[in-house]
Amino acid sequence: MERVRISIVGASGYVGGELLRLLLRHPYVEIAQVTSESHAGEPVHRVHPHLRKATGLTFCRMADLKPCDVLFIALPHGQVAPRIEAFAALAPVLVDLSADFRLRRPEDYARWYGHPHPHPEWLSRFVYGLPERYRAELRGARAISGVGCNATAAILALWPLVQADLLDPERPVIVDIQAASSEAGREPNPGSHHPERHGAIRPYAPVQHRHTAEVRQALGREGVVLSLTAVDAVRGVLAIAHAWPRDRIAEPELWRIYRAAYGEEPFIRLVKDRQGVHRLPDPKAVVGSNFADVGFAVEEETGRIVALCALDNLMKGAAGSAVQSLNIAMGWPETTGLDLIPVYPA
Amino acid sequence: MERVRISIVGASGYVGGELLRLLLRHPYVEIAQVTSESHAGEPVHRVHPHLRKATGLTFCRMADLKPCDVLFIALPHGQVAPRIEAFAALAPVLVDLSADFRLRRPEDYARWYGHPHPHPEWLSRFVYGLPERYRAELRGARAISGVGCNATAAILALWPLVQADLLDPERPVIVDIQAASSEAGREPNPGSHHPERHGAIRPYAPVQHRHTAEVRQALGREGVVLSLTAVDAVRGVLAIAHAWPRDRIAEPELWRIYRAAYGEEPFIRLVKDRQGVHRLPDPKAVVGSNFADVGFAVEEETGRIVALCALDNLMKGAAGSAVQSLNIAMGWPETTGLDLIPVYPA
Amino acid sequence: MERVRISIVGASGYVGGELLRLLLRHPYVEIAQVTSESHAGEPVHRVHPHLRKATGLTFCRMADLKPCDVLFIALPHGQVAPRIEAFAALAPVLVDLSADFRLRRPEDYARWYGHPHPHPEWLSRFVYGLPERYRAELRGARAISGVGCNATAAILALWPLVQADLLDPERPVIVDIQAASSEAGREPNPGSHHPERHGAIRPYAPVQHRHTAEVRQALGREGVVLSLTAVDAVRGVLAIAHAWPRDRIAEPELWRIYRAAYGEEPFIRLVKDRQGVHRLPDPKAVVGSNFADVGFAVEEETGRIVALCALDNLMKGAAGSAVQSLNIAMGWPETTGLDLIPVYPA
Amino acid sequence: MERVRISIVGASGYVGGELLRLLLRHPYVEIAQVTSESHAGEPVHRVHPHLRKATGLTFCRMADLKPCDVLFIALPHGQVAPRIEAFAALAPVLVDLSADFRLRRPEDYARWYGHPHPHPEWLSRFVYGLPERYRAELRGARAISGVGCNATAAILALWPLVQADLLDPERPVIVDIQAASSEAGREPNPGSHHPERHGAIRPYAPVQHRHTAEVRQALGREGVVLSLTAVDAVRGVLAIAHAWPRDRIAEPELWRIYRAAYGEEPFIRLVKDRQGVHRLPDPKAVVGSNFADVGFAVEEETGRIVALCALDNLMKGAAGSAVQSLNIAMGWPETTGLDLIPVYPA
Amino acid sequence: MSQAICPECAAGVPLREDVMLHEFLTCPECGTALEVVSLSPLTLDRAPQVEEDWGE
Amino acid sequence: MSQAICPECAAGVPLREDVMLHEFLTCPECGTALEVVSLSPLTLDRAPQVEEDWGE
Ligand SMILES: NC(=O)c1ccc[n+]([C@@H]2O[C@H](COP(=O)([O-])OP(=O)(O)OC[C@H]3O[C@@H](n4cnc5c(N)ncnc54)[C@H](OP(=O)(O)O)[C@@H]3O)[C@@H](O)[C@H]2O)c1
Ligand SMILES: NC(=O)c1ccc[n+]([C@@H]2O[C@H](COP(=O)([O-])OP(=O)(O)OC[C@H]3O[C@@H](n4cnc5c(N)ncnc54)[C@H](OP(=O)(O)O)[C@@H]3O)[C@@H](O)[C@H]2O)c1
Ligand SMILES: NC(=O)c1ccc[n+]([C@@H]2O[C@H](COP(=O)([O-])OP(=O)(O)OC[C@H]3O[C@@H](n4cnc5c(N)ncnc54)[C@H](OP(=O)(O)O)[C@@H]3O)[C@@H](O)[C@H]2O)c1
Ligand SMILES: NC(=O)c1ccc[n+]([C@@H]2O[C@H](COP(=O)([O-])OP(=O)(O)OC[C@H]3O[C@@H](n4cnc5c(N)ncnc54)[C@H](OP(=O)(O)O)[C@@H]3O)[C@@H](O)[C@H]2O)c1
Ligand SMILES: [Zn+2]
Ligand SMILES: [Zn+2]
Repeated sequence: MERVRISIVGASGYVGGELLRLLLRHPYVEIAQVTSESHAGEPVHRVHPHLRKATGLTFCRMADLKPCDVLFIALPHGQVAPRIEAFAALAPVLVDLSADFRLRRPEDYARWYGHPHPHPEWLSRFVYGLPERYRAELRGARAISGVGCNATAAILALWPLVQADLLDPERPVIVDIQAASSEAGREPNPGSHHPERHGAIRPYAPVQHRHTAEVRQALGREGVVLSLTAVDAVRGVLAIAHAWPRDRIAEPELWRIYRAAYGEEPFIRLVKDRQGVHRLPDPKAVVGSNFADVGFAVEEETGRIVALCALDNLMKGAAGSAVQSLNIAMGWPETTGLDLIPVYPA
Repeated sequence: MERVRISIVGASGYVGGELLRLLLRHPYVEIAQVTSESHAGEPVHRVHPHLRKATGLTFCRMADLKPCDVLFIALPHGQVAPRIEAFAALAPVLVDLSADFRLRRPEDYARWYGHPHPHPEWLSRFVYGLPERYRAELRGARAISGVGCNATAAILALWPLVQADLLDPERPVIVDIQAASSEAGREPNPGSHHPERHGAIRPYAPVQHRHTAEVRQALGREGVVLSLTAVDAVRGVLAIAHAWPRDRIAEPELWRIYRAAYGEEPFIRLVKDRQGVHRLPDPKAVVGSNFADVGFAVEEETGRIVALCALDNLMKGAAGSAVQSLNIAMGWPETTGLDLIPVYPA
Repeated sequence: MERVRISIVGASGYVGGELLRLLLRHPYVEIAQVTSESHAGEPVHRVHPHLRKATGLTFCRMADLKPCDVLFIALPHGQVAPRIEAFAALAPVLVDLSADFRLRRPEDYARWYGHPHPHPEWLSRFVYGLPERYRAELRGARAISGVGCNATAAILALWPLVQADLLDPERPVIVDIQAASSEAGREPNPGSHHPERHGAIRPYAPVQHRHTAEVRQALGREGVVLSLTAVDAVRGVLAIAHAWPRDRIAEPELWRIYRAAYGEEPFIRLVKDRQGVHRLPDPKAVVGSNFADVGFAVEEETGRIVALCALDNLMKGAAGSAVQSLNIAMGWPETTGLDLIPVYPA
Repeated sequence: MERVRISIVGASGYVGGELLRLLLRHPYVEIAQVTSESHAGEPVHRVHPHLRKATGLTFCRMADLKPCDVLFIALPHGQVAPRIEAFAALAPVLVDLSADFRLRRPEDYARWYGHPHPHPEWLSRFVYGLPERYRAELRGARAISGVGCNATAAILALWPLVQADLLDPERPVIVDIQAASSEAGREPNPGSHHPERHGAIRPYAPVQHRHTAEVRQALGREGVVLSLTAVDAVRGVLAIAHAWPRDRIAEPELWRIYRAAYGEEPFIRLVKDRQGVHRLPDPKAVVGSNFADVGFAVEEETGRIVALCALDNLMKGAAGSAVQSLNIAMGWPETTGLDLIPVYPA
Repeated sequence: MSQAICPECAAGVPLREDVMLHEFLTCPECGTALEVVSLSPLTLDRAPQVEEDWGE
Repeated sequence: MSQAICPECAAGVPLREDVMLHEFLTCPECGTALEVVSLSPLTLDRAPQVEEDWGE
């Protein structure tokens, strides 16, 4: 079989580096070109020290891109939509990791991003690249949108409860999210400076975070709100969702519901133990892998359900889900190139 | 003025070390004895390396304690109640940092700790040592209970809202808490082992945490629930409380309410900025000090109030509040010995 | 081809977990049994949360071991030598990760470990499992000793200089080593407690570290001394070796020497860049992989050579080198099962 | 007594913030003005969140400085020398924290900084602000240079050995230094970005570091070389100096020598214990204080002396030593305003 | 092989035919330590555990 | 000194008598950058700010 030729735009970023880590080992693809404006002409390993010896590629400019089979785009939010026609001219299959094509409805985009979408006609062509939610739609898809990492953690924690129609529609679901520093990408800023960020427990978006839109869209439910806090880790997202059932529910019943939803999922692990250090999902246990760990607890006194999901923001929260989605779209085995066991402890 | 003679039981622990850091510089007191069963006879600085040169004391056993003016007790939960009569025989003033005398009602203790209190008659003699809530009761108090660190963060975030009777009584308040590792004291365990705890975002008590009892008692409100997560920091607690007002409220009004509640408090700082890295409370900004930083945000779309409090668990969450309470009880200026500026960045 | 059946003794430890991470993906082997005395009967993933879904194995006791093709032993130092005959009775091929069979000469063992070796006759049967140094001896080996992680970093930094006979024999080589916390294994102790170890820069063996013996044996040179410091990382060793050449040497000449030594090595990367963040070896860039990054610098004024090596203590410093050595011993392609790209940033 | 009026130039930086933390509590001084070009007009606590409630000052521009009694200058290296006449016109006493006036001899400056000093005539007017070395010269000084933090750790570790003329003059002293991230100041850069710096053990100046010049000047000895490594901590420097004595020396003799040198020093603690976690100096034990912990070990086999010093780079390595030096210069008790116990654990 | 229901997670726990009363086993789904508390009907309960409490 | 109300936090912001239209100042309570948008009545509004966005 001839290998599918893939180019990556914005390959000097963290998501770009993670795509390279995955695709360089993927048996059905080869990397054609990788772009960076600020490091054009330099070897990839100068920016991605882990990729030394894994690739001899050098970065080129976006302007030097040649046609290819699949184009991955890992540019910052807002940088893709204006260029979408140019990208589409380069490749028949697009995978955009940015937030530009995650929402289906133009009015949602306008509401959460504060300005109208420059190419609203493209919104409905994209499939949201979360296989656990949109696997059927991903088959044969030609435009795949990457996921929001925080959104994915919230969605995967809550989806079984929503799907089973368990939740009280009158009561909002509150999702507290703890996020690691690589979420914000490679560009330094005063808040990412090591002396400032080390040891911080910094609430940075207690209300009205943009990922709320994706979560609501995927869950089909308005009453979900998010609060985000930055903590001292490099990779990882933990979502803690507080939800109220219509009727009291016991834990064994929740086990059944989560098993029904995720029992066949290759990358979801149910974590709920009564012993040991690792009783519930912790992003530390998935670092470097495409796993999302999901768990739950019920508060006997109040009936509150706490649903949890831990994932690696650069993997299940970005590059991993994107490659998984591409595998589905291309008709390859879904786990191809993603058989990575987490690195622990690290 | 003669210095008040203070002994500390359980002085080899983290709270014990913090009490020493404060009391060794306190102008009205002197340290008489410090106990440790496992380090009796050893110099204090072997266990507390920061106290080298600050004191030449050595630990003695509890059995060797002599009468003193004030006895601080920093033993683990459950170790104080059975010995309370013996401690009371040693000193006219007791300050117990453990959880043994925090609840007023014996039935609350039995419910949350799973067994009846061995000395219920003592419960009502203790005052909960949180000056922002019980200053009047602390004046002249002879038995002071230390606070729970997580509880204190939750209480201080919410108290102004409760006091102003702003909250919808029908809707529960959910408090997400992120906690640092020194909370659990000095004793190593599999979960505190550095390779396991480093980089962790570990939900360890998503439902039914014991501190809930203290929070409800102090707020006089049943519908409060807590969820706790361990993060990679040594000192610090952040409480993020999600609350729903009876009626929509705007941020300037909340400013007024928080200012009314805390404007005169020496150790509370309102943190809510629109610029810079430090827009909301972060425990990193209070390390080593007795400050509790309090802030809030209102979600325009939903009306949700997010109330936040950040503190140093060993200071405002333990030793700092205890010394502040003693100052009040003894009639000394409330901030004596507590004029420490946080160490930042650290 | 029938898969080779491997059992692992001491599989609940960190090296045991890393061996599992590698061997569960190794195409020529299958895992037969894994032992743990304290977790016998429990699923492997309770202790190794990353291995959830990667294996359904449960631990058994050492006493329950059955014969197998290859026995990996990952017990603490001192626990293997007394049992060596029993282990040898179980399998024709032994790979011992402990320090018990690293030294060739019984008198070296006695000198550095303070007591005579209980089975000195076995010492010469073992080959030191560092392919970059002993590849020829490893072919067909039936008893392989794992390496010391600190020792490996020192050896790999210095070996090209020694091999090229560049160093002044009169002047000692000083090796400063910074070490991460997983080096000490899974057992908690007061020094590994998170509040104590977080942020520490703790010199713990400034003189006379035991790994010195291995380094001298591998380099064939007496005048090498080590100093070790524990720093705040979970995985990684950095060795900084200060050496003095017989005659002044310039960097281009050193490039030639290091390239001659390591140009063909699959797991050694020469790192010496004049630009960017990653100019010299840093263990952060090899996390989770079997790479050892090697670099150097020459001080023009004094002639001092600084030779550096960074590796992941659980991989190139333990499980990775062991699997690489087994591959050689069995005649398999040397990199089988070791094609892991580091996880970065993490 | 009227308070001495102090202004601080470059007060928005980390050293500036630390000077404020100290001087705001100093009983003999008051702060007149604090400058920042990029935050002029903003409250100090926006940049220094720990100083909220400790001061209501706002930053002004350098151009708005008025005359004062003492001017502290905390600008980056190279920014002070060209302005020295202007600063001298503002205040009769100058304390410059930068590296611009640390070296006595213009030729040393030219050699290590690569260009001639713009105001060589000022070099000899400055006293190097390390009381343990230059106390006599500091009395009455009117121009004080701050110290290099790495240099100070190296000097304090070695000074007793040099002073006692113990070291073999033929053999170079090698100093390995591990440094925390606040050393580099507040300005973010690609290497200080949290995802890059977290968990790093990054050799960044293995040869020819500029601080070498200060170390040699203070020790009066040429053959000293430094190697620097960045580790994952915010505050702290550890120097590990490897030195060779003229004649074998035993540890009790070294105890005598270090005690003779430092027994009366208010801020030096000798740390050398045979038990417990804290046997040798670790910067973690001095965080937030002006202490420098000094220790040593002798390698029996080789005679090598390892001398160690741990300090807080912002305190003993910068602001602390500067205030201590000012105290001496002004004739105040040397420890005024510096009676801070380290914060531990943190 | 017969089955019994895990009281913790409602998974089916496979049991050997010769399983004995008071035998201990581990639920393969949720990892809970279980005890066979009745043979007919085959019933499992959580095995008594030493409480680990490493709270913060 | 006269006062105006901070639109962000409702604090009283002290103003010099000779304060000018479009003058910029900082609320001492909440730190918000403010602009004098009217002199009678004395009215403050949030000053236009370059948006810093360092989101994760
Ligand atoms: N990080 C995560 O956890 C995560 C998770 C899910 C989704 N995402 C999304 O994935 C995308 C990439 O994120 P990232 O974390 O990899 O960001 P990043 O590290 O900042 O990388 C961004 C890339 O885009 C390039 N770039 C930056 N500004 C540009 C501009 N104005 N025009 C053209 N190219 C530009 C950069 O390279 P040069 O400057 O060298 O050209 C770099 O290659 C973002 O849209 C992000 O929202 C990220
Ligand atoms: N850490 C916090 O953030 C925090 C905050 C608020 C309240 N508290 C409360 O403060 C108290 C002390 O906490 P900590 O963090 O300091 O704990 P810690 O570090 O574990 O110290 C406990 C002290 O008690 C002694 N001790 C332990 N077990 C004992 C026993 N069975 N009998 C007698 N003495 C015993 C220990 O010393 P020896 O073993 O040497 O005798 C040690 O001095 C606890 O009740 C805790 O709940 C802690
Ligand atoms: N960690 C490293 O970076 C590294 C690098 C190179 C070499 N090594 C060597 O590799 C070996 C394993 O290291 P590690 O880090 O994996 O240690 P570890 O995490 O402490 O694991 C040790 C294993 O041995 C078992 N064990 C402990 N004490 C025992 C005893 N007295 N009798 C029988 N079994 C016992 C433990 O399990 P149970 O208690 O459950 O039985 C555990 O499975 C050591 O010899 C070490 O020197 C380690
Ligand atoms: N950090 C340490 O551990 C340490 C230890 C010993 C000595 N030192 C020395 O102390 C000095 C300050 O270090 P730091 O760590 O505080 O650095 P910093 O955090 O970068 O602060 C530098 C200060 O200078 C101002 N500044 C920067 N560039 C300027 C320019 N071109 N012209 C005028 N002002 C400028 C900055 O404020 P604005 O940009 O807002 O004006 C800031 O207030 C340096 O010379 C350093 O070498 C530092
Ligand atoms: Zn089960
Ligand atoms: Zn305001």
